[in-house]
Amino acid sequence: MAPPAVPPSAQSGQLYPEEAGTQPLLHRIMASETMVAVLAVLLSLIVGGLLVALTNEQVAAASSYFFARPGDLLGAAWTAASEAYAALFQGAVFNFEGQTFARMIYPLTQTLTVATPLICAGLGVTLAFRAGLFNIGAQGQIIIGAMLAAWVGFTWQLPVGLHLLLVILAGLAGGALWGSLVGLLKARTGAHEVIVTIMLNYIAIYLVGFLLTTPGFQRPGSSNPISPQLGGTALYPPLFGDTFRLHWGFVVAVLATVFAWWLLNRSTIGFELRAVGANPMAARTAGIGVTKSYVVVMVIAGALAGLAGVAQVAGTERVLTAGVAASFGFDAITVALLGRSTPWGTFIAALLFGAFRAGGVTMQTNTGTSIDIVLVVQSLIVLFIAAPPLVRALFHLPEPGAVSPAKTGKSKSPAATGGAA
Amino acid sequence: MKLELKGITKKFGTLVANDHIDLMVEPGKVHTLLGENGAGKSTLMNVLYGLYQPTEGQILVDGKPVSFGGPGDAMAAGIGMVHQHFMLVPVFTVAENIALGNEATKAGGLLNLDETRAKIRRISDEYGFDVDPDALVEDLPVGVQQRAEIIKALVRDAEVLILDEPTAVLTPKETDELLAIMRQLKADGKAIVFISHKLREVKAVSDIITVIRRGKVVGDADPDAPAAELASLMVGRSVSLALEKAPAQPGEVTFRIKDLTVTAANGQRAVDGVSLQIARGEILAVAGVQGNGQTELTEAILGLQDHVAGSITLDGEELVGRKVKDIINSGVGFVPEDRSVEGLVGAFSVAENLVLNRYDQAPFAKGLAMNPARVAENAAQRIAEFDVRTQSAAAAAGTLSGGNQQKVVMARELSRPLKLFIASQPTRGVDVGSIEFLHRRIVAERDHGTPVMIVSTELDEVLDLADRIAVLYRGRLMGIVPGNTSRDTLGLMMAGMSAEDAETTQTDAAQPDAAGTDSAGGDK
Amino acid sequence: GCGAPPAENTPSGSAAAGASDYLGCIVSDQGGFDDRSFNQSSHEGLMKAKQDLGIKTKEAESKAETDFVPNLDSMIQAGCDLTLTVGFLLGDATKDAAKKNPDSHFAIVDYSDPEFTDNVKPIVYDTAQAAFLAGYLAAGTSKTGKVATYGGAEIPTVTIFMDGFADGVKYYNEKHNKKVELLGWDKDAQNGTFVGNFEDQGKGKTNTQNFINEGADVIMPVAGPVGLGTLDAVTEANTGGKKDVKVVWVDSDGFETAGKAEEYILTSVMKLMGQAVEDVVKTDLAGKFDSTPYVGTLENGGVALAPFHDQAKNVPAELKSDLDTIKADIISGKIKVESAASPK
Amino acid sequence: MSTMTATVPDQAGSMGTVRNWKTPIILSVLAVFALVVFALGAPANSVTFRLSDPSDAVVLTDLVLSAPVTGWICAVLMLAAAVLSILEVRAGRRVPGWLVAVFSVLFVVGFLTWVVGSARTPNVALYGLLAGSVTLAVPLIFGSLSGVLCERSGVVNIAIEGQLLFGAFAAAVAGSLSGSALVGLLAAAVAGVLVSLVLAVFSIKYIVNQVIVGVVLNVLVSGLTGFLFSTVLSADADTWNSPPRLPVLPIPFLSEIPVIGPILFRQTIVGYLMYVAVAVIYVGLFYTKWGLRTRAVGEHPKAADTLGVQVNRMRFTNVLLAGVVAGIGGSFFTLVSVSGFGRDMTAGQGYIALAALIFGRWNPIGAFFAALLFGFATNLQYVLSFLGTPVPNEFLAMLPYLVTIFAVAGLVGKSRAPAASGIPYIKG
Ligand SMILES: Nc1ncnc2c1ncn2[C@@H]1O[C@H](COP(=O)(O)OP(=O)(O)OP(=O)(O)O)[C@@H](O)[C@H]1O
Ligand SMILES: Nc1ncnc2c1ncn2[C@@H]1O[C@H](COP(=O)(O)OP(=O)(O)OP(=O)(O)O)[C@@H](O)[C@H]1O
Ligand SMILES: [Mg+2]
Ligand SMILES: [Mg+2]
Repeated sequence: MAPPAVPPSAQSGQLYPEEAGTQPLLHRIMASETMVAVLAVLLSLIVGGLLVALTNEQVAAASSYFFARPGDLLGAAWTAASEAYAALFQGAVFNFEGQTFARMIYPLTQTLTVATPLICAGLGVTLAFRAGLFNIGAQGQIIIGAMLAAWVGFTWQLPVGLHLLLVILAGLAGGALWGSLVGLLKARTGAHEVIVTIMLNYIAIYLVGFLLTTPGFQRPGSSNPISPQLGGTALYPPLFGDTFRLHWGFVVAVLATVFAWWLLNRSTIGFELRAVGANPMAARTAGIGVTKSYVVVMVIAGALAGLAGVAQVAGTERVLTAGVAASFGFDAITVALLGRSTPWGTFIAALLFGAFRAGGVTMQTNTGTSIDIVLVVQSLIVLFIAAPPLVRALFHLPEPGAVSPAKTGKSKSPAATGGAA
Repeated sequence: MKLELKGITKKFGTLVANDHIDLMVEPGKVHTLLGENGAGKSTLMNVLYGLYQPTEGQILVDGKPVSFGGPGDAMAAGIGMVHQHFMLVPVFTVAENIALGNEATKAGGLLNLDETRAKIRRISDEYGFDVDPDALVEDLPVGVQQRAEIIKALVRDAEVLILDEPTAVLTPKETDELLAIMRQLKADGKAIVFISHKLREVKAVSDIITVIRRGKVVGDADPDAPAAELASLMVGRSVSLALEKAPAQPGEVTFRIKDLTVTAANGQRAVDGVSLQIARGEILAVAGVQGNGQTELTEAILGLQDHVAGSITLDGEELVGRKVKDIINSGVGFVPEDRSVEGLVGAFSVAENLVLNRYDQAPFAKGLAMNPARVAENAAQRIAEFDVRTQSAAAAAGTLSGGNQQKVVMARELSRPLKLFIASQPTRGVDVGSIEFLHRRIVAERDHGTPVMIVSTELDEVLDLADRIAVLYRGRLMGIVPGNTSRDTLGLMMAGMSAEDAETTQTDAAQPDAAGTDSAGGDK
Repeated sequence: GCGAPPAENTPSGSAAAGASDYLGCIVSDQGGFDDRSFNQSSHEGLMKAKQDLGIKTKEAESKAETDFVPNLDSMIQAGCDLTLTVGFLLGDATKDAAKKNPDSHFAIVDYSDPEFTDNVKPIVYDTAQAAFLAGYLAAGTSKTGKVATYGGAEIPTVTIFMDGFADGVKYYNEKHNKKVELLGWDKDAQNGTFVGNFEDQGKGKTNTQNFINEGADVIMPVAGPVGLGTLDAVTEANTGGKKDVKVVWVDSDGFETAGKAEEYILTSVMKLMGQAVEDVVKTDLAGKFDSTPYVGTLENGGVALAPFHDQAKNVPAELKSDLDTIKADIISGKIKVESAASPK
Repeated sequence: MSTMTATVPDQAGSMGTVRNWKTPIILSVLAVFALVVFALGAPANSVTFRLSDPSDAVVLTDLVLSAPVTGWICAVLMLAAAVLSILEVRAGRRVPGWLVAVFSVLFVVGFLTWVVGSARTPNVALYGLLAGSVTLAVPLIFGSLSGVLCERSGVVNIAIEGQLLFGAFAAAVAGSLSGSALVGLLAAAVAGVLVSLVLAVFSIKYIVNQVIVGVVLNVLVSGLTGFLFSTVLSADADTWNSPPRLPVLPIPFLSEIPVIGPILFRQTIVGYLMYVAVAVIYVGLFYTKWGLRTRAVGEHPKAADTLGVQVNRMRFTNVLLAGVVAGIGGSFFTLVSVSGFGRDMTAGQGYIALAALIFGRWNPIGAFFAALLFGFATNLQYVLSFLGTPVPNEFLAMLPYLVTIFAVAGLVGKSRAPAASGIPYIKG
């Protein structure tokens, strides 16, 4: 488990910018990264569609008389897959059956709502990646952040504005606390962050489970492990009125992305942690505190994950339960990877995943297609995008430039040079 | 066995590393390849050894064309290679390393290391190697590691032995021993391909010299030709092999090390009771074979070592116990010995690397915010000043050639006011032209009144630059001698003799073995 | 068979014969409709209503708590007449949806809340009553003098089983002056053994083995499918006649639904959710929806002890008659079964 | 002039300190804790450890210990061990492994006696506690062996979870369809290999970051099996999801040995395979040609390449082999542990296996014991929960995770991965 999980592409600049200019436009488009990304998504959707079709009952029925009327089978397969995806789109972007304009764009706001915690937690994972730490612990950090934020939210009575501010701060602090444990253990004892984060996830779940059975957290009059609802002053106001669930947490997530971008690319702290992630030995020699950076980045990463927890308790769910983090902490890892460990990449990846998640719910209710297919499609997208040569080979696309694969993948990537774990 | 290369061409993308090279290697001869850095010597040898597939051309063994799919084929054909960078698994024993790829097995597929041990002993006895088959490679001094490499080739019955810069890591004495071994191998009828930049050795051992420049063979040279002639053949222009520098004008002593002891990670004393001082306007060169405490000494000064006893003062201020950042900010310039591991962040742009230890100071940053414009400005200046060859200031430093990477590090450290300048291997991997330039910059820094400490394993460099020379052996100071001390005396000191003894016995060849240094402490 | 129901959203096909275009909908919690527990029973109830009454249905499985509101929303968008939700976790979402949509009807299983508007009908169960009987039975049939129970999670709908079970054992001890011991749940301290989820059957198995090692020979898992692990452990222990361990199943009649090890199922503590759900649909269809909570009790048959099936031979007649008496006493209020988790 | 270092690839790793006070400090803290809690805080009663079931062929008498006496003995010995470790470090030596091992055993004994002694019923079936620990550890052990095989050859395997899950799924489906548990076992191995194949192709051929592939594979397998579970398996569980079980094959006589008999000799074929796998992989790695090459490829692939070892082929086969191992481990869930597949039924055990692998220092035997420790902590938690301890259930449930953190932070610390693990090998 040596390498920090920095995808090589995250750090290296454009090595061969001049080469692009010499090629015909069509060639450039076909060879571009965007094209690969588009095709990767397409390919994943096709595979997912096949799965949907294969397991569809009508298709199964039609397959029994395939040789008699092959058209039926193909028709049924097409119908199954296309209906599922239409529902997915309808649930994620635009509902063309909606009666009012609000209903029509409701899906898009849902996507943004679901994306909000993904963005925040994804940023946390991204930052840690960039410092060479593989943070599997966003889940636990979200939980602890949500826990503290919720507590401040339902226990204290404070004026509008101040209350929400304190809720947010509590969430940041909770996540930061949980993250800092990882950083401290890694810095002080060299304990492997992968182990520590996995273990802290479990501990967080049990901790919140325990607290929800204690008077301080449990809803009065209830013996269910659920907290009181957060008071109105503690909540993110809705962004577009009560019709939509989208709340100001999304704006906070956008700000968090800007902040993460600035931190990483424009601040001295970012410089330090990128240096530590890319080459800890050189960072140390340059006077950068490597262990300190581990702690700092885990505090920030945890705080960002905690912000995701805030989005949950003060925005979407408005209550604390043991399942408040859903699987955002784990999805955040995939989001960060898909976003190539850059803040805006993570942002976009989170929007995509949010769309899948939001659309998946509609797809399931409308067409009965299990939402698990979304996981399949998502993971295939990440895989294909990570392996451009495979996509190019499948679609017979030209290679970009005249660069041999051996050179593009040369071990000068940070994954190889910064491999001290 | 006769080996012939015909029209070998090897391209990396658009870079032509070898351009239609012809070469003939005959048994009982030492065939030397000469060429500057990046001329394509190692590439050619890697082609010959089956590691790279040639883009064009043919390899003939005893007149028959062969094609090597991998090193396995080359070894089967009787070719052995000792690589420029050792190819030993550090956590394996010598025996395991030698068995690898050529394993003897017992019933059930179990390894039979005894057989390998026996072979190692046999070859050790034959050639006078002193190698313990059961020692862990990472615990061995480089000299011994190298012998293990040679055994590796011999165990496989190599008839052609390729030695790619084998002497770079050896003491003069070890080098002599190696040359003796080469002669013995030659006498046994083996063909040897020898690569080295050290003209003295080349002249001493070669039967044939082929000069390669920019991937092409430019001709053969006579081993008896003067060194300067060989050098100009290599570079393609006349080079001055000596640095012109004015005598030092030492000022007050501002840098003092007293009773410094550094304990390394493995618990050994890497630096053992070293005391020295450097005056302003003076260059002290620290000589010694790699792994004798130089790394720890310089790292201790910069605060990179954790277990340091004794005192290091700069302008009267104690450095021991302070943070690296403090020490850097107090005016210590530091060029680490391995630029790509410690000096640069390969994934960072050249511009970022040029501020790697000043990113948080004015004018590059204000508070937490960095100023990219200033960083870029600084980069443009430094790149021009130090003639760094790069596509742009935004290019990743890792894509630069080794020499240019070195220039980036030197440019960073030399472009701010210094109170002490420490450079380890300042010109390692740098071509002759750039060496001249960097040396002049170092001397200029001295003349500017900065105490300078140069650590180099290259005696030529030490002799070129030093006003005084300190020799380290196993962490202890063997003595500090004048800058014009003879090569032989230095060689003896590097092998563990005190300065006085070395002076008196420098002509005596029969010295106790000097190979026993410890490298484990040095691999930081 | 409920994972992938035939798509119902293609009205072009001739709709099933039925007088009504009444739309009955259901939203599960994370357990999903195949949880062999309350989601499944509720779902089956709705399916039964569909079959018997010819209504249309729509369903949504939640994979995470974040799905609750979107799922409920899509039900409201679909124009459901009655939306059934399952479990306390959906309580807040149901409450809000009901508030915002006063014209739609809602029902929620296993949860009730004083703040519910009057278009929500809670369906809750005083399971402790039936569990009391099971505890008494378990104590009466135990040969080792040790019985055990464990839960999936420490939530009222689980602990209510354990409380009733504990009281039943205690009642048996008092009545017969015995000292049958209950492992896994301390009613007074409200502390016991929980596997922490409703999925990990392996944990259920290991826990059961631990109980058997400690000598327990009647075990009641209150953990949905995790209980299947108990059946596996019991089967292994009993194979070869080394032990004689029995299981008390919960929710449904395990003899019919567990699908294995039926012969070791002593009885089951049943919550007849399917029936209740169907009844709620029926009354709503008849236009008589009311929001008074439905509380399943021994009296109204909402909770019950399942038949002994294969194990009938191991239950002495005297014990059987005891159980009848106790049941009558509970119904009459002569025996009070109390649990902190009982619906109020 | 030219490069002079003998570049050792693990250079980047060594930033350690000379006198490592960490272990002595942790030992001292724990010893003092033991003194206060196990000795001073010991319950006055005695504790009974039952060594055999009354129905066993050989019945051992119960082990009855006095809680205070045991507590004191353990605490004093632990203090002695802590002092010894301080002396060792002061003398510039490392704390010997055996000392830590002895200390750990003492701690566990002391803790067990204290905790059981404080319970409502101070009486526990030790044999069951141990046997259950092994059962819980079986999939972890297979999983971490899979990790060992991959990482030793230089490929990081985060996909253990996916391998286990897919193995479990395939075993259930193939077992159900064929009606044969052995076919299920075989299918599990194939399924594990399939996951491995994707890992290998993407990370070795297409040089995709190995961590990415691993993480994504886990999601993929979870989604795929979840999807098929809800669309196919639940729709007709009798056909698709009612696999036969692997029978327990007790070895006559040996299986009757108290305590260790059931652990070692009353297992299913998967249980026996586990012991075989640990032994074979250990011997294979350290005493065979294959192992030498595997380790070389994981430490210094270029060196191996120069000696004619086909680095990427070696890695490929190892990753596939790891798939077989993890796949078989996955079958434990559906053919042994419980009968039938459930959504995400591996419940993160693949990640725990990863932890065990690191904790076990990339050594098959180390991983084996690390997994056992985890299984023990888990089972202890179960047992304690019904013996009636005052500690809330949730805190008991944290026990295995806390133990792991303590172990990793305190006793293992910076462990050294195979130097080339995670770094793709690209030939020139
Ligand atoms: N794998 C590779 N990919 C791309 N370029 C390479 C590769 N290996 C070598 N080169 C380039 O080929 C040229 C020849 O390199 P080579 O290592 O053969 O030089 P050399 O003569 O051995 O130099 P030195 O004296 O520094 O060892 C250099 O420009 C080098 O950068
Ligand atoms: N990964 C890479 N990507 C792009 N270009 C590369 C890469 N590696 C090497 N190069 C280019 O190959 C050339 C030679 O690099 P190398 O480091 O081998 O130089 P060199 O010949 O040893 O130089 P010097 O003599 O300065 O040491 C340089 O121009 C460098 O930019
Ligand atoms: Mg070079
Ligand atoms: Mg070379």
